[in-house]
Amino acid sequence: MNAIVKELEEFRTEVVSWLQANKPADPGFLLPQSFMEVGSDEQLDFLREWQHKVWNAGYLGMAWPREYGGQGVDPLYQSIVDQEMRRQAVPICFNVIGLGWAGPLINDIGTEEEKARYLKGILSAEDIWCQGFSEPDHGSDLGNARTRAERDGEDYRINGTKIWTTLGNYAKYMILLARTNPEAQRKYDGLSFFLAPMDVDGVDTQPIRKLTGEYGFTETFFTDARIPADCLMGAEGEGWKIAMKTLQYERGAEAGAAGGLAFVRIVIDDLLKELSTVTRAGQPLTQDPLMRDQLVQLIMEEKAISLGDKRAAIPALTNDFPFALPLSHKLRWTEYTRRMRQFAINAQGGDGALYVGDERARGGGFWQRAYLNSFSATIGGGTSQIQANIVAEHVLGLPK
Amino acid sequence: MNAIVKELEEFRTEVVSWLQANKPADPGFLLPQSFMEVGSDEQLDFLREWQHKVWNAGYLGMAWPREYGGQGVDPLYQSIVDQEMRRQAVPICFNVIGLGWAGPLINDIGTEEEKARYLKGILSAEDIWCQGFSEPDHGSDLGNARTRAERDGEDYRINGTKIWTTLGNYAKYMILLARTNPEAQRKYDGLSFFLAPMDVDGVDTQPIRKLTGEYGFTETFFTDARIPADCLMGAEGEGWKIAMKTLQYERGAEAGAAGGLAFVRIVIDDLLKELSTVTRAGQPLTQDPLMRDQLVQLIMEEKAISLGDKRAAIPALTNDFPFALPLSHKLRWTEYTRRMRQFAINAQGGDGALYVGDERARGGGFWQRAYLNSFSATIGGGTSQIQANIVAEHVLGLPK
Amino acid sequence: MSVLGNTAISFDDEQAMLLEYATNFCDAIGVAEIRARLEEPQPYPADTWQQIVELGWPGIGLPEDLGGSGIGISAAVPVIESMGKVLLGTPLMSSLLAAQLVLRADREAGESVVAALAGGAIGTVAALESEDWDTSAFTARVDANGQLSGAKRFVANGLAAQWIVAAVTDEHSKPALAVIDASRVPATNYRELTLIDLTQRAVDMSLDGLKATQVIRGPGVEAALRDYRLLGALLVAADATGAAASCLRSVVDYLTTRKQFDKLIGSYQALKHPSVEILNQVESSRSFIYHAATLVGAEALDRQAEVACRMAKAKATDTLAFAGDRAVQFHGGMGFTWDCDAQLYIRHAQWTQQQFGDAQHHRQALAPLLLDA
Amino acid sequence: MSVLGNTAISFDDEQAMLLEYATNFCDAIGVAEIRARLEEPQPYPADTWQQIVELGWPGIGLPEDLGGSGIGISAAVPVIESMGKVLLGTPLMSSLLAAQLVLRADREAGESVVAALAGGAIGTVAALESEDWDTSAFTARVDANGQLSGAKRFVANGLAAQWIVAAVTDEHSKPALAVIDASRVPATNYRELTLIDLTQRAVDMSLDGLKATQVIRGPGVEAALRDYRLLGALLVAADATGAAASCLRSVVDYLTTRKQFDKLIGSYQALKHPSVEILNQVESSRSFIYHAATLVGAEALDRQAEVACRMAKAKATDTLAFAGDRAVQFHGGMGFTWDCDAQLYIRHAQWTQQQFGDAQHHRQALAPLLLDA
Repeated sequence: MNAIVKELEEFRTEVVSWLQANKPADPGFLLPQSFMEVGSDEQLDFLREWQHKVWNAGYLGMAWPREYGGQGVDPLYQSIVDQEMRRQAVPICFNVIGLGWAGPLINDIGTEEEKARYLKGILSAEDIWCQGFSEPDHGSDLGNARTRAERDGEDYRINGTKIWTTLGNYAKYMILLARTNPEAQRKYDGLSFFLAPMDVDGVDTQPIRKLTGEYGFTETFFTDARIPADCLMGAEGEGWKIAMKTLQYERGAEAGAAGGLAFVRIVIDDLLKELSTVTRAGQPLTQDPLMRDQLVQLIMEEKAISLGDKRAAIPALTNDFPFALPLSHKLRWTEYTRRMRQFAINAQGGDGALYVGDERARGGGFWQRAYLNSFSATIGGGTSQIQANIVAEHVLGLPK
Repeated sequence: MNAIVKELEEFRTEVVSWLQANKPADPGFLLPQSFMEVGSDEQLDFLREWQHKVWNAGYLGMAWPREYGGQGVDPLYQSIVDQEMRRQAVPICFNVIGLGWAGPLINDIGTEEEKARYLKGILSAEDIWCQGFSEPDHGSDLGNARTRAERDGEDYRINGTKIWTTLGNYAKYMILLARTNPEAQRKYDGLSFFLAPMDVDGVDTQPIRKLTGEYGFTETFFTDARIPADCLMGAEGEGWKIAMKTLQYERGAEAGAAGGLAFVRIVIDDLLKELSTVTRAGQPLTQDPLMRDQLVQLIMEEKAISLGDKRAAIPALTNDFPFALPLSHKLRWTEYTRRMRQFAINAQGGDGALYVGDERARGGGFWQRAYLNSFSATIGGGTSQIQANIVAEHVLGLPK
Repeated sequence: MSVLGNTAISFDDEQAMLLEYATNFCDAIGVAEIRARLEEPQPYPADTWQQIVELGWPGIGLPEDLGGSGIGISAAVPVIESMGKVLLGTPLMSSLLAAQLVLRADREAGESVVAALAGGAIGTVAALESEDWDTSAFTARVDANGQLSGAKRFVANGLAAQWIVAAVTDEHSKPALAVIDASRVPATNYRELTLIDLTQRAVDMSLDGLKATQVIRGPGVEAALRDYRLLGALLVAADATGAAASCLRSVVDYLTTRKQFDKLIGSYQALKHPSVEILNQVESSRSFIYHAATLVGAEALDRQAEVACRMAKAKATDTLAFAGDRAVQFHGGMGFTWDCDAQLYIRHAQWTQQQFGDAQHHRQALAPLLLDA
Repeated sequence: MSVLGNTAISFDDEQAMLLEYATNFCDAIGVAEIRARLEEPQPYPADTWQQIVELGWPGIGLPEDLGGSGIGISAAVPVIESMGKVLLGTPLMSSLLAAQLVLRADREAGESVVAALAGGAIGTVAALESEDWDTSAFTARVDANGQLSGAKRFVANGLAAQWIVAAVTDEHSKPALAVIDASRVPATNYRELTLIDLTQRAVDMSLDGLKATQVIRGPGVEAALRDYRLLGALLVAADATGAAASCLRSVVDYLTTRKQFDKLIGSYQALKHPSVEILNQVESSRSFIYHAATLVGAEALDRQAEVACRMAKAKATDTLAFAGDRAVQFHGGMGFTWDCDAQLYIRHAQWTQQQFGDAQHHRQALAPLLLDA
């Protein structure tokens, strides 16, 4: 074993020990499985404390520069931490828009001053960030954003409404896509990108109650809100380009993100564990031939996605339909997830009618809530219908 | 029991006896299940003889006037015959375009001369009819038909190509939709309807081989073919209206059709019978829990369609989504049929790989051929995709 | 004989009038009224039950001499379907089923409770003891003195019910029905459930320390329990069919008003064709429930009626599950919110699936009826 | 440990070169050449087999000292997948499987037939005796003198084969392999099958009166038959994956050229989205076959390899069945004709489904492996 491999192995051991020693006890309320599910102050406080602890231990933003709160080491270290956080099933690092969108962007194209001002607060969870891209009337149609940003002396004056602002009621900053030039020939060229403070006059957030009954998003109203002109990232008109750039960080620490566990993956093993105690017709459910067949199908579907992730890294096995695997991943995973969770409710028999809050609900109503929440992924970030269009057009070359 | 009911009962008994006494013996080759499947001379000769026999016995065109070969009785009698022909599983009355399209149309709006010229030959199977609506480049888009009919003295001169001409190579007459006025403002207004003879110069038919390997359709080429001007039905420009009118006769004898069994319905009972001798994992296939569940689902699907046909006649139970049942019937039945037949192949195990012509193929390869033929119904007469549009727009009021 | 068996549907003018009346009655309440009460103790307007009693609906399927309406239990199908359309979670279904259970088990012995239910007392049945729908032997017990023990789960309208009919095993190890006067049940015997479907109410319930007002025993009990389960399946199917039809309406309304990329989203086949699929499934469900309604009567349900009830349940709740799921998806971001009605349907779908067994449960019961005949 | 188990895929440069070579080799033949031979005795060009022999492909998975290529049997996956793309129904698959069966049963005893197959003699296996894939006890028999009796069904390339390896029961009621020299089999022992898939050839075959050139017995036979079935499932899955990918190409070609109502039909979501579904299924199938290829080697297949082979078969042939069915439908009237390639795919789908068990068969075998561990 060469020295680097050995060092990484040792590092992994150290991380596992730390996580095992520091994994928080069950707080007695259901924890969010993603940053979009933070619906109460107690959840927020819990997650803020956890992220701060992870960062304090040196396990967050490891590849970011030391002077801005990082460790200045190779992103491989962060990837190891992220893997182990998933494996040890610790809570999420919830400041996702900061860690995975705004932070890496600032690291990439921000000024020194911006780096100094924003990065450490992102990692420590002191400064919560949110995203202002979607608008009420143009859900899937980002390029049509209508929120206006008008230059007025040393400020921009913002007017308009953003929706699906995750953590909007807790956030200090927003990455904001707004229209500076309504006359631009191509609608995309009229957009600009801002690092906007939320604590200015004229910014109001209205919590949105989700179909789960919980909160987690806001609608954000801008009414002549004034933000300093230096909040502009890049130049006017570059908003679309920069917004698209933020998407690349999704691929994790090695693409520039700070790292941290962004969401809890719910996998088939979780389902099998849950169903191991369910009976059907007096027998263990997992002995029912029809249930077995459905479980085998779900296992195969999840395994196919996992295998696809591996195969995607082998050029000789992906040149048949290039980009099919990465471009279809969201569609496949989110649709699989939705169906798996729906099945999980049904398979519970009578217990499937219970919900979060019932003391006898299996897993505290975990699957019921997870099914309802699954639509955030089949709708958000481009609905499954739009994802299918993207695959059809970009992989198969079918016409628009 | 009142007198009419009693008479009808007696008539039914008489029909059943006749059918049982006269049902032809198995000819040793697979018989067509619909008129679109007549692919060989031996099949044609067989079916022609059978139809002639049925007509001779007074069981075809019963509601048509006596002077034109009918019996002049209430259509109820014909409906009874049709029901019993299906029940007794006798061969089809294959001259379907004559019996169900051209004939009733001529009866409805034809002149006395036309009735005298055409009707009897339709019933006796002496004159075979075909339909010339579809064209190669506008399969689903009938209104765009390009075949030209130009008035030239006492004739029309026809130029163009029709496709999917069932029995085209055997037919004496075609009901033809052709464009008399290419300048009409609405494309539909430029179409006219003809009862066109096939045995004139300039009409050529080219057999089309189906995916089953058999024949049954032709492509029909018109090259300066001249047909007498009195072949025009109605007036010039009324072609679309008349073509639409022909569709109403589909509802059977009571809507004006001559009657007769137009196609063999393949139903779930046929499948259950076939599968009763198949083994899977050493057990009867019908004892396999997964197969049982799939069979139950198919039975339910077929039963739902049957029940829907009954419910469609009860206004109080259909005013919720008016016309949902009749407008969706084709889509539902043909798609069900396709899946049921596909299942039938699979369920046969190794035998599913055999085909018509193999002496050990189950039912002579019946199911394999039936599956491949099922696409004539999911594609022809408006593809399933177009049928779904029709239901969406006309029942649910969704936009085009 | 075809495996499809009986395919009759009959629906006379009287039933048509009842359907029309029930539709209008429920429409006048409307989904918005229900939505306003999701987190209230009672999920329907205060005066609704009294109106239902005045309409005589609790007497459906009960003999006139016991205060019943004299019309058959099949009349419950149009009424419950109409209620399903507005997600009206009144105790009518549980009351009707409690009365049918007692009536079919032993008409004579059950007279007084049937009469009370026919007159508008709220009733329910306590049958399940676990998440498994199939348990046919009850661990809950009644002794020779009517003293009860054990526990029951998923008792619909448990808190509202005045009469609870519990299925138990008696001192001879035979199934029996314990009729419990709720006014004598301590509050601590109930545990109200938190349901995914807020239009419904249910409890888990301990029978320990309770005494039955009356115990119905005898050979009729087992057959009555079977009929109860089948009629329960049918009525839930009717409810789900109504809900699925409304759910489809809400989807269609959205698809014909919402624009995206400058087009009404209803013009996209990706939304249009699945909407047609929902419609086709609703139509199938509706055919099944009215077919089953044609076959159920006062007598013990025969094989054809059993097939019909099970098919109705197997189809209708899957239909609502599909419709609710697609309704959330097709409403896009809006569908993900509490304020969109899609959440009501997707949640109600989970409830109806779990009542009286899901689609697979019934298909498994149908297999021998259809394939081993 | 996750129920997903091993999820490795490895593919080295040598394999990549083989895949590229095989793809080019098959593309150079093309579907049109196959179509022209559907009704000929041999469904592939006259010189193709000789070229395959020269490339050494019949030696894949066989030891070098027996004339084999020295590369593992997993290399058959890219080759067979490439052949599947153009529906090239050569005897390569049946030859490879016959050699694997003999080699795994008893290398020493099987040396001469393995060497013959490695050198390009055409081989096949006669295992099935009915439509049921599951029969593991053979009614066909061999006696102590090598005299055979009984009958076999669905023997791939039976007429072309020079060596037929028949799975039989020996005089001690143990499974054995009878190696049959086809040059000594009377023509009347074969009955050529009329297959739905005209790119393939197969026979039913009587063993009566035949004498085995050699009988392989012993403990290795049963395990070898198991590996033969699993490797067979994998290779058919590879074939089906290639065919499904080509089928999708043909659909895409049509959707990007055919207009209806003045629009390219590929712009309709009703055709677009199911095409994406085909793609996703093809991608899954491909992941499964190369995962299985990663796990199969010269040793007896272990549990993870068994899971991988069965998943590959369960997915890939359903994928082709779906792709073929949609290809006919999406080609509209054209798809209903003999001249449209869609018929080739939909027919090949029925063949691949029936080889080595369909999806349900394999899922049923997977259930205990995955759920009862």
